[in-house]
Amino acid sequence: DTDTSGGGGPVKLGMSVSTLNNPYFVQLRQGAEEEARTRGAQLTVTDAQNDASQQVNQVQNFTSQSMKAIILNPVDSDAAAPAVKAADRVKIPVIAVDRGVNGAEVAQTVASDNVAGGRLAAQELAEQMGEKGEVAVLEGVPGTSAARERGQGFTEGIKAFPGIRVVAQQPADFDRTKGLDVMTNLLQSQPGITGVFAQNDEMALGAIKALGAKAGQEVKVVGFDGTPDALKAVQAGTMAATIAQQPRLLGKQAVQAAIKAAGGETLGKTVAVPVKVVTKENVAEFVS
Amino acid sequence: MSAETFTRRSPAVVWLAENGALAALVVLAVALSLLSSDFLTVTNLLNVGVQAAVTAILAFGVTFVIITGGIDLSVGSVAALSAIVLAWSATDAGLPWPLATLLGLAVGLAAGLVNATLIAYGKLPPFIATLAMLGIARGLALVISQGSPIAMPEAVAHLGDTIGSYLPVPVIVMVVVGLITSVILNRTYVGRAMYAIGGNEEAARLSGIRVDRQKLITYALSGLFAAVAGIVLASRLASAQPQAAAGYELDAIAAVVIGGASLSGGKGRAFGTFVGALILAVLRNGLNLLSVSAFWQQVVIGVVIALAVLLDTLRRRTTI
Amino acid sequence: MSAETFTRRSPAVVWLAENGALAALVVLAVALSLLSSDFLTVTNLLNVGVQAAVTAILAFGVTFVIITGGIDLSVGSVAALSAIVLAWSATDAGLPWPLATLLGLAVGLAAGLVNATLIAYGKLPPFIATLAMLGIARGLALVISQGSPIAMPEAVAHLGDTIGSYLPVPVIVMVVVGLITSVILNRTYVGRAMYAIGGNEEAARLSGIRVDRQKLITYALSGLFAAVAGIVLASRLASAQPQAAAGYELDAIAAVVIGGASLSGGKGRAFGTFVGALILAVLRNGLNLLSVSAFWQQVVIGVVIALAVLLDTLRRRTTI
Amino acid sequence: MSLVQVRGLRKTFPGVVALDEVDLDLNPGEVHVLLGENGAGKSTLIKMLSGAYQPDAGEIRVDGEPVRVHHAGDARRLGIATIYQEFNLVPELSVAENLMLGRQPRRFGLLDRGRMYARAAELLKRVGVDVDPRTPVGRLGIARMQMVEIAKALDLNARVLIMDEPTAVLTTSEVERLFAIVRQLRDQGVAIVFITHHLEEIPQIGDRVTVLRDGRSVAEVRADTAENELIRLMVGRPIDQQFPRKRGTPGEPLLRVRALGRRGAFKDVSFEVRAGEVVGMAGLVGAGRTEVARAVFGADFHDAGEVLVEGRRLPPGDVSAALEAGLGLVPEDRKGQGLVLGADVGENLGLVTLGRTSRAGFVDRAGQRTAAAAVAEQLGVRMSGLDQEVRTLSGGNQQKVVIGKWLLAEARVLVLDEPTRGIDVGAKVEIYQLINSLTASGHAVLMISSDLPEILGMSDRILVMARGRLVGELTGRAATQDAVMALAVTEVEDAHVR
Ligand SMILES: Nc1ncnc2c1ncn2[C@@H]1O[C@H](COP(=O)(O)OP(=O)(O)OP(=O)(O)O)[C@@H](O)[C@H]1O
Ligand SMILES: Nc1ncnc2c1ncn2[C@@H]1O[C@H](COP(=O)(O)OP(=O)(O)OP(=O)(O)O)[C@@H](O)[C@H]1O
Ligand SMILES: [Mg+2]
Ligand SMILES: [Mg+2]
Repeated sequence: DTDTSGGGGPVKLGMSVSTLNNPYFVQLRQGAEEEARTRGAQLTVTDAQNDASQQVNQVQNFTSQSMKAIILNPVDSDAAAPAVKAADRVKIPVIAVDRGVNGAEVAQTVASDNVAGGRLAAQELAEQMGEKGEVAVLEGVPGTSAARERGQGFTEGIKAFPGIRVVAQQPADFDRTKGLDVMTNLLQSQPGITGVFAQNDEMALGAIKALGAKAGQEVKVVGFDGTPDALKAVQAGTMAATIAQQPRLLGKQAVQAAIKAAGGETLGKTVAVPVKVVTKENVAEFVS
Repeated sequence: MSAETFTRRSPAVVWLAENGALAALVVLAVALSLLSSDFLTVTNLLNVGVQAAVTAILAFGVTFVIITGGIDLSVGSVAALSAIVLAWSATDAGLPWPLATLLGLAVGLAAGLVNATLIAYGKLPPFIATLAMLGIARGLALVISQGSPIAMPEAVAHLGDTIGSYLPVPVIVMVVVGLITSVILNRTYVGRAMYAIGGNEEAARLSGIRVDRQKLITYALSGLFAAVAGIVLASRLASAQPQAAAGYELDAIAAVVIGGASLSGGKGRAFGTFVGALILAVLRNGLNLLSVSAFWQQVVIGVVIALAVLLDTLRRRTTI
Repeated sequence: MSAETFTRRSPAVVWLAENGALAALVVLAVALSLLSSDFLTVTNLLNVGVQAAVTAILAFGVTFVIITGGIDLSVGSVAALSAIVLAWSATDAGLPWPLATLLGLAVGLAAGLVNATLIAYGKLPPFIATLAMLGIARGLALVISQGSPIAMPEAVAHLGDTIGSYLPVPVIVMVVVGLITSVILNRTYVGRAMYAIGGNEEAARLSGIRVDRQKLITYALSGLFAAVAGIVLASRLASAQPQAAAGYELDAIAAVVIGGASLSGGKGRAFGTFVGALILAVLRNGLNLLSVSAFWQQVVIGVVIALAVLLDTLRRRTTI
Repeated sequence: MSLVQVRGLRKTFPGVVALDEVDLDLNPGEVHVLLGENGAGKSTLIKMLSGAYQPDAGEIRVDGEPVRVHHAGDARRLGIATIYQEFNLVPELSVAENLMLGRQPRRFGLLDRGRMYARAAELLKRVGVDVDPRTPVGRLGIARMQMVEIAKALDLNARVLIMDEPTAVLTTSEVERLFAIVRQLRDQGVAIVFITHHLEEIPQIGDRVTVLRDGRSVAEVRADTAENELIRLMVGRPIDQQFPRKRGTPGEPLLRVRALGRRGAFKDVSFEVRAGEVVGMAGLVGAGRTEVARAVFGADFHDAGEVLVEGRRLPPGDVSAALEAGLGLVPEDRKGQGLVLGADVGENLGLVTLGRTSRAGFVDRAGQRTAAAAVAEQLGVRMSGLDQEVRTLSGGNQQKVVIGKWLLAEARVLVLDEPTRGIDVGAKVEIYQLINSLTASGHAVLMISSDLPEILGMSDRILVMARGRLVGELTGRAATQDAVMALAVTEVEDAHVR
């Protein structure tokens, strides 16, 4: 089926976000939408609700809407391949954002490396703990790539510090309430904990709630994503640090790349949006 | 005919219907206190109480619905929506918190009434009507909050606090709501009508019970309780999350059924539901204390739920 | 006597029971093709078909269960587990793919049999038994895969392909499974027994139907179909995901009920279920085409599901 | 030697000894009547022959061989077919499929609908029911359901045919047809167990009678034994008068029904019932009496005419209004519409008064309990206590509970649809006396019944319906069996057909 919007109109872009249940991706979308508005592109955003197959469906639907380019924020790097191939068949360029795609060629990957982020988190936490003590890890939804990669990065990173022992790893499903409950329970079995790594800010904020006065004092909590609430917590000193992925920037650059690709330009394989460690010192730069 | 034996039995049945679940809870608690020295401490038990609160409050509301032979899948979403509306109207719309709270509760009530109208007058199967509401309420919560959490007004957030060091407000709320539920079910016309409708809707109708009106009340109560649960949940976090309580409906229903209610209606008790909710909370708490791996936790939860109810059914069969 | 009035009426009822949903689907499709020029294109309709496939296959299995008056919440997890087992045994354990596939299907069958045993012999409420299996199967999928996706064997992954440019394999599988379902329900002893059990279990038993044995078969079929759905799903993604099909059970049940089945048992049809699954897929597809904002989508889906079934019930009431 | 021998059979339910030391002999070509009060254990006994229950002690011999009947399949293999007291039909399934449930004809393992419908048509013809085999059973009147049950049992060509109160819901004409079938089977050498509470049927159809009392077999006598003797055996005391109707002078009309009608069910039905009066309503099955009764009570809508209670017009299809006006309905389907089976006796008795005795939304439990206890006492409900689950009461006692519900509610006008269906002579007389005391205290009673002697014996006036229309009224001398039947079969334009 051929172009229905007519070449003259605004560039039609489709964007499938892995989930909007999480402020981080909400910001990603906002960044993208702002950029699209300034560039006068017509951006359609769908929510895959963390369901890889629903994401494939959405990309298919984009193809039948004859989008000029598709921005894909994979639910899962491996499972995204068929979606990309589907777009390929009808010659629509795909930009991967925040997560790469395994087993298929995309025009460009705009990402900030989760594994690297995990390592940074390990480093920062270790330093703030004085390179010794007991750490608890709050894991995301088991089986999701974010949980996997951040966990992997952290485990690698923490190895460098023999003084630090990971005494508990429990799932809190990226959810603030669960973060609160699980942390509360862990405090019973592991009262000696002096450090917490939460695989996203939501869980970190829950953990901080559970720690109460201890948060930021005896116990250091490091989160991931750099959501507004988290930045506030860092400012307040209750959160030791968060790994800011600058989701807005990710969204912005993804749209720029998409517009270029739609125009037929060939792009560099990857654009790495740096992950930054946000601490009390530099938090000011991030709160806009 | 040996009449007196009957009188001896019938309370026994009642006792079992509740206490199959209670027995399971006791077994579970004993096992955990043997496995982990941290389980049987005052603080930890209080934690369990707090963690059971939200599910329990939701489940109390669902108990009404299940007794009438219906089902309510929307409670989780409605809880989130109510909390969001409260936080939003207090923060962004700048309403005074008491008004905002009333608004939040009203939203829950309204959602329940919509469910009931679709079911009683639209003749939709409860499963469908409340499944629709599950999507609608969640969607509205996201729309209003634009997908980001909203801070709860200070005054309300105290619902999440602990008075002194041994009196968590969520537990108090849970107990109060539980008592209210028990009174409604056992002592009020509305409650007795629920049992009659669940037991035999036609007979109830022919006995002059206004079935449709009663259903309206039933689902309204469920919605209202969901709102309370949502507000307590948000208060614990001091922030209302658009995704809060996602999937809690299954926990709530499970609590009710573990508590001895039957999804075909006519049976169910506040106390049983309470025990059911505790079983789930104790289980999750225990798994954390024993730091069971993330992957295995779901398996264990599944197995224990099955065993808990199995214990109940087996006892009932062997005794009768 | 009024015999002939019945003959005139009862086929009409049957017709409506199915076509209330069908009507809703038509209305929906017409509306969408007016709203979006992209909807009524061959490729898009094929997409819809593919996107409906997995839900439909799951729903066909659930149809059996619901007709007997039961419910199966475990199908989503079982689908994921089967696919993981297949991929794992083919990749890590190095089994030849045909064997691996058989193993995957066997797992689904086994899960169904466990459900049935708990229900028929353990006398667990289906809701609880299958809720437990929901957790267990998901957990095992995670344990086996260690939480990471596993690549599907090439040969099997073709199940996700499109033959030529107009023959998607998932659609073929869906149609075949649907026909099998229809034959089982209408023409086989097992199928008729399902209706009898759902309609009046005691009557079925006293008429010499081995109720327990039939339930065993029913849930086994549901598990087997879930395995098929899981394998098709994984093939579409060329990789088996431990988190695949999470929450699909509600979609599947919704499809069955939208299709005119009653959760109290005794009613339900393969065709109705098929239509139900299509309604859900068309809806999601349409919302994407119309680029409805993600937050509003859930609201719209909820509203449309309610309306679809409402249309059905209203028609039925006005006609009879 | 007898075909089936039952020796020392015992069955207990939690807390009840339903049967103890029961013997029974069934011979080919013989109709063996089981007689006993409600709750005597008749159904329990036959349920152990049919595999529905397992005995706790004693043995069952077929052809002299001791057998264990674990489930319906075993019974079928032994050639035992059973018509249960409770309906065992699947409402959603067609008549044909119900007739052959679990034995549907198949070709290549696939259901053969053609053959199924053909066979069903034959069976229905044999029992003289004209209904399309494809009709969902749920849409039949209760009497036709019973005929379907009978046809279902016939299809098994059993050597032993057990019938638990098959005539309870039938009108004279169907009973005649049934008896013809039974005699025919008997002559073919089938052994038949026949349970009934209609004593007059025993000499007509029976050969031998086994009397059960409180779960024990107290006597085996010939079927031509005098009624009073049978009564004495089953109840333990003689009953002097079976229809103790005391007629008073009727007062002012309490219930007025004017030109009532609903398309497809009944047409311009007009009558009135006066205070202190019992008006009987007779007719063949499917005459539409139940529909009329339900419409009068507001359980169904009517689209023509009006219903007035003490001069006040009732809104159509509004039960609560009818109730407040002082109307009460005892439905023909006790289990399906009269009782909450899972609830206890007290709950069921108090169901109607639950609302009006509540204060500020709170129910008056103590008050309800004492009131219920009083009524249960007055009706002599056979129970262990108010907290016994109604499900476990015997049929007769369940009916007493349904009636008691309305006594508690002090309804001034009672509509009784088949009030003594499945109730033993003793209990029947109690209910008749109840009706007497009600009318004596100024209540009005409309009694639908398919039991002609009852209609004749108990009513002051008799209305006769046929094909959804009121075809006549009979009083005093004019009211005879023949007169009623003559009216019941009058040819009128059928109000059922739309
Ligand atoms: N499932 C059960 N659980 C407990 N008690 C039961 C059960 N079924 C029957 N009973 C008791 O067993 C006794 C015999 O019941 P049964 O139904 O055999 O009487 P019946 O002679 O058939 O009475 P009817 O003439 O009213 O049918 C009664 O006291 C009844 O309450
Ligand atoms: N649920 C129903 N739907 C449609 N028609 C029905 C239904 N129930 C009964 N009928 C038909 O309506 C007519 C009246 O049936 P019904 O059994 O109520 O008559 P009745 O005079 O009350 O018979 P009974 O002697 O059983 O009380 C019959 O033709 C019957 O087949
Ligand atoms: Mg009986
Ligand atoms: Mg009738």
